Amino acid sequence: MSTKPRSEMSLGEKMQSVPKPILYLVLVLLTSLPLFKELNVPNKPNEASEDFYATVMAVPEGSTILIQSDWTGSTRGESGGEFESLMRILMRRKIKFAVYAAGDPQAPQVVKDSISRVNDERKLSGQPGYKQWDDWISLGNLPNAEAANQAIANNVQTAFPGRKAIPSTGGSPQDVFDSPVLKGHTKLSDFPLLVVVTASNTATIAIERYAGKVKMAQMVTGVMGPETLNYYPKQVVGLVVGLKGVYDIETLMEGGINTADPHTIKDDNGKFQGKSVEGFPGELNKGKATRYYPTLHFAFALLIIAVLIGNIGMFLAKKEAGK
Amino acid sequence: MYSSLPPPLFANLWLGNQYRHTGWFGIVFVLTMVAFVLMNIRRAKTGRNLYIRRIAGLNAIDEAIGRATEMGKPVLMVPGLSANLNAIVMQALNIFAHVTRIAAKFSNPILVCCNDAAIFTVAQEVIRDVYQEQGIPESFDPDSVRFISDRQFAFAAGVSGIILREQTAATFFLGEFFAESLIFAETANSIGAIQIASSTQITQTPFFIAACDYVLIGDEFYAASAYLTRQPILVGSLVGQDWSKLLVIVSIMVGIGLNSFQRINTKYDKTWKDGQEVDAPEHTRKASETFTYILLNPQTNANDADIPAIKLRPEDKRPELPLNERVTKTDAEAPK
Amino acid sequence: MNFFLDIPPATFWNNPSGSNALMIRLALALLIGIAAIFVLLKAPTNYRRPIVGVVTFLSGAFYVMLYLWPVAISRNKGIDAPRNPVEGVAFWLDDAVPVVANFTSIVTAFLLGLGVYSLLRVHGRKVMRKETDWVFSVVLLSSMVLMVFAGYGDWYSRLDPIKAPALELRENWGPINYLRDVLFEGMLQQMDAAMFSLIAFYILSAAYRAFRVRTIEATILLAAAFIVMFSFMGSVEAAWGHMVNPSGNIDNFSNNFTLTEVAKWIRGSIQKPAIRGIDFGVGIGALAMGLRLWLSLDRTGGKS
Amino acid sequence: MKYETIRLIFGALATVGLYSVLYRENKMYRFFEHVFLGLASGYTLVAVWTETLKQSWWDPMVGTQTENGVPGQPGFWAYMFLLPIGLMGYFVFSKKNNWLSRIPIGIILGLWSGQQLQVWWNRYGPQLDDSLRPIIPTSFNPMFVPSTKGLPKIEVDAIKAHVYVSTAVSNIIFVITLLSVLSYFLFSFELKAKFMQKTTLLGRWLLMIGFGAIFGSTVMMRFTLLIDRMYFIWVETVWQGILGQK
Repeated sequence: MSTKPRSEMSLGEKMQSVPKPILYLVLVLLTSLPLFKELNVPNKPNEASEDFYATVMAVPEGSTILIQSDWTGSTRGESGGEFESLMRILMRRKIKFAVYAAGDPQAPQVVKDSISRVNDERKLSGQPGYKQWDDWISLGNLPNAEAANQAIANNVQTAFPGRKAIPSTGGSPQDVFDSPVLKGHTKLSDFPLLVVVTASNTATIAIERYAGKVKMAQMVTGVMGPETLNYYPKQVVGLVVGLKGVYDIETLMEGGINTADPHTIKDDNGKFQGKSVEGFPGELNKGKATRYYPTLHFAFALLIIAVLIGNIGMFLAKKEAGK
Repeated sequence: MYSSLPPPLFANLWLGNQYRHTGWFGIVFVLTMVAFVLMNIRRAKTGRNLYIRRIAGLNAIDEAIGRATEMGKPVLMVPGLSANLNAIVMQALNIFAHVTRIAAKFSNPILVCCNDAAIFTVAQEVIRDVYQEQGIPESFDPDSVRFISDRQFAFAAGVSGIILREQTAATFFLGEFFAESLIFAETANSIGAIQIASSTQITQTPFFIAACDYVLIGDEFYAASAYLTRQPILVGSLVGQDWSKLLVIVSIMVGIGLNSFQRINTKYDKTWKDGQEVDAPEHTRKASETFTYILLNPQTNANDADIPAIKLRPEDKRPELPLNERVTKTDAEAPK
Repeated sequence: MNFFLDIPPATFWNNPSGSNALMIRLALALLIGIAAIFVLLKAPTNYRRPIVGVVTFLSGAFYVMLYLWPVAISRNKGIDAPRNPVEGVAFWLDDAVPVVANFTSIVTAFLLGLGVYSLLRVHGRKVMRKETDWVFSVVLLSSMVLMVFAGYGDWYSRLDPIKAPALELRENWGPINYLRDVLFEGMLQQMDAAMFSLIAFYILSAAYRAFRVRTIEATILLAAAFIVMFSFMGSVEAAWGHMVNPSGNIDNFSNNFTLTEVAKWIRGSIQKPAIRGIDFGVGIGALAMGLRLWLSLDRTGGKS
Repeated sequence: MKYETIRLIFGALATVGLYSVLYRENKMYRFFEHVFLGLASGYTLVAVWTETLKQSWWDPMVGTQTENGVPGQPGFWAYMFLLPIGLMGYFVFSKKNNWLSRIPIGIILGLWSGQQLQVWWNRYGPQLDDSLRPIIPTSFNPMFVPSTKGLPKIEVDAIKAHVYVSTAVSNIIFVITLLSVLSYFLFSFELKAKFMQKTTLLGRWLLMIGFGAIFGSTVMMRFTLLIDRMYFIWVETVWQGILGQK
């Protein structure tokens, strides 16, 4: 950073020292304005997202899966979209779920809010609502992720002692493990799938502690993608990473994993199987990602241009110095 | 998968083959590394002086503190945002103890910001020890070690506030940093402080690289205290860690060799099908049929009794508790 | 009277809730504990390190044992009796895990007072001495008190298991619930998000300042970053894809050069092993450090 | 004005207040920073009881009464011993007996350290396994992984059982990266040998590619959160909240 007044600077130096406030202002504009305009962006879902979608779609209807949800308002942008798209799929396929948080006391409340939001949009489109106790259960929060996962891996029921909820039929609160959702579920292997929706390193902790005791899929934020990718597909069968991942899922919910995809496999009777999975065409599949993804382009563009300007400036300055 | 498994190793060790669920190999591997570390600590204690290569970031510590002393501004240290007290924090505090020692010599003000009560407690302890050991306990200000907040971004806001108001001249961010890493780094950078940083969260390293003057990558962080203090115990354990890394390297090389060799060979051998041996259909080995795969993918679910390999034999059947002694699920809560 | 009442057998370790026996034992336990503190206060200096060492070792030993001891397979919890001592221990460990698992968070919770004490001291002093910005210390302390008040008030109003469900609906809220909602949902959560999103700005300025193609390393880093970012930009990705592979048939060899494929390849073949390489080292470092702490080999503070 | 709107406005104000630090450190930021810290520590003081001690200490210790048909649980009094242990931490400020505070610390550290043996293998064992990749192709024709377009499953399996030249090459690069990075982090060996120096240099370069890729995907997330904030301020608060548009 040169210290002389801008007036005396050469073009090269100017280009290298654009004042921060200006950069920031441009960023604000570029991330605000496009939000008011519907834009359509082509998309090619990546493998990890496809595997996630296929895994969730392969869970038999009516069975109960376990969800660990460790995100709060601060990562609403990514985790919120992830969780809601997951909810949409589960509710449409009538898959029951028990959701718990490992570490963050607010997570359960955030989850409840987002479930009720999805529920409302279902009611609007005339579908039946998803009832607590009958269709899903909140197991609340366990302090300290390491300990929590250690205990759950050991035995799910004893890990959540004295958790009670009011049956949908009303009356006094009863043990959640007597609910239609969790009846007869005691160990991790009783659940066909565990989905970890997280914005923190509880993703890794879960992998460390559960160690293949249950089939695990994860929905993580963009920043955790690279690290979590280490565990895909060995320890994590399906992986949704950040906004792009959510956009993938929303795309897949619309079109399914296309049977016209050359990579789909026919079995001996020529029936499509393997990766081909149907979607929910026509239903409300577009969520946060569809809204944000186009705007992301402008932010990226700004970053790239800023870096380019800086470098061009550097070369110009070098040239001038050479003269 | 189970059908292609050889008869279980350690099959009748104690009751049934319990080690099948963790796999004996993993345990042996870990214990070997443990042995390496302990062995080398012993070696180092017996006075053999062991070599450590130069680590760039660490030579900058003195420079940074010197700069702070010139400017008479405080040195800021943050031992990461670990959820609770663990070895990473302790490691960071070990390094900070060294930093404090130098700062104390020049009677330079320091600031340690903690995000957890337990971490705060240890930090108090460690930093005070340093001053006592330097023979100037009176110049230790208990308020120089602070608990800011245990909420990630409140902590971030608080610390960057401190950085901006105290105009810290040198900042040390060592330990477990997450998203907030760049908030600290850029704030400190904007006031032109010298920064030495490292995060055990690898995903944060690029941001420290972008914004800090010196970055310890990966386990240079663990090497640091050994490098700085040359304590035999630390040096020894560092050598032990290197041996363990070599163990990993070697086993990867061997494994790859084995794998590649097995994959190019056609498979004629027997497999296990519901308990007895049968001829396997001839084909090139699939990944799941290589020795390494079988070695490294033991049956991981101890609870699952449906797997023939670990189903209890009739004679293994457990007696049942008399009814009046049966316990409810909640009794597992009992401290035994 | 409920015949199906499902109370565990009374052992030495537990008594029915609210019974005098329980109260007496609780009191005794507390007394013994406090007595222990006074005994420890008298402990001669040269015993201190060993005492701490033993405590640390024992608490670590539990998990080490849990790892190394053969696990009881397909145990029917609460019904099966152990077949022999080995399995007896396995059962004991199995049952003890959920208890021990909570110790860390409980003990840390008790320590919280120290943290709060530090806060109060730093800011209390500022207010007392009217140091610069003491007003803001007042702001901090008062908003803290407010949150505590609202938080516990809200919690208390939800204690009753019968009334609690009603409070799910906002109509039934009292002022305390509203206050808590504004402070927590309205402000705290939003401030979290705000601080978090600040990073976006810092990334921009850091990238603009630092990402210059001066060295080979910087150039490599930059190139990789750009490819990945472009691969996230659906439109760019599509345009480029159309250029290298017009037919769009992913069986064409040229399909390997679409941004998605290239980025995928970089992640799979370079980023993944690179991170893994570092990660192995970090993991081993943690293992060694953990070992030294467990056996109290370290002199904390790294005294030289 | 609706309650939701008021809540939204509070949030928006706080957000803008914190953003103001981007221009320079100012009174407004200082105010919201301290509000933030106050609320956060206040919340911690609430959560420590309602979220931690109540459910994992108090309830199991005193047990629960049988109420409206829900069987009660007995109390396990031994939990009480944890309280004095916690109290020992408070000796940290005492000049003479601060060593007592090392006992609770010792317990916490011990519990953490003890888990590391198990954790190491759970976390890195599978990664080790995944790193053992065949580097000798089993089929040179075709050189690349052939398409499995509409093939019967058996043939697909047959195709997948092979290692193709392209796969082998990628695997070789994978392995070279992994090993050179690993060797970059060897500290106790003098890198006299030219070869070793070359490897570690290569290791560093490959690391940079890795970091670049990480940077790319992290940037995505950070920007997303900013976009979400902007959505919160402009759309949710101003557009829908204050202006009451849909």
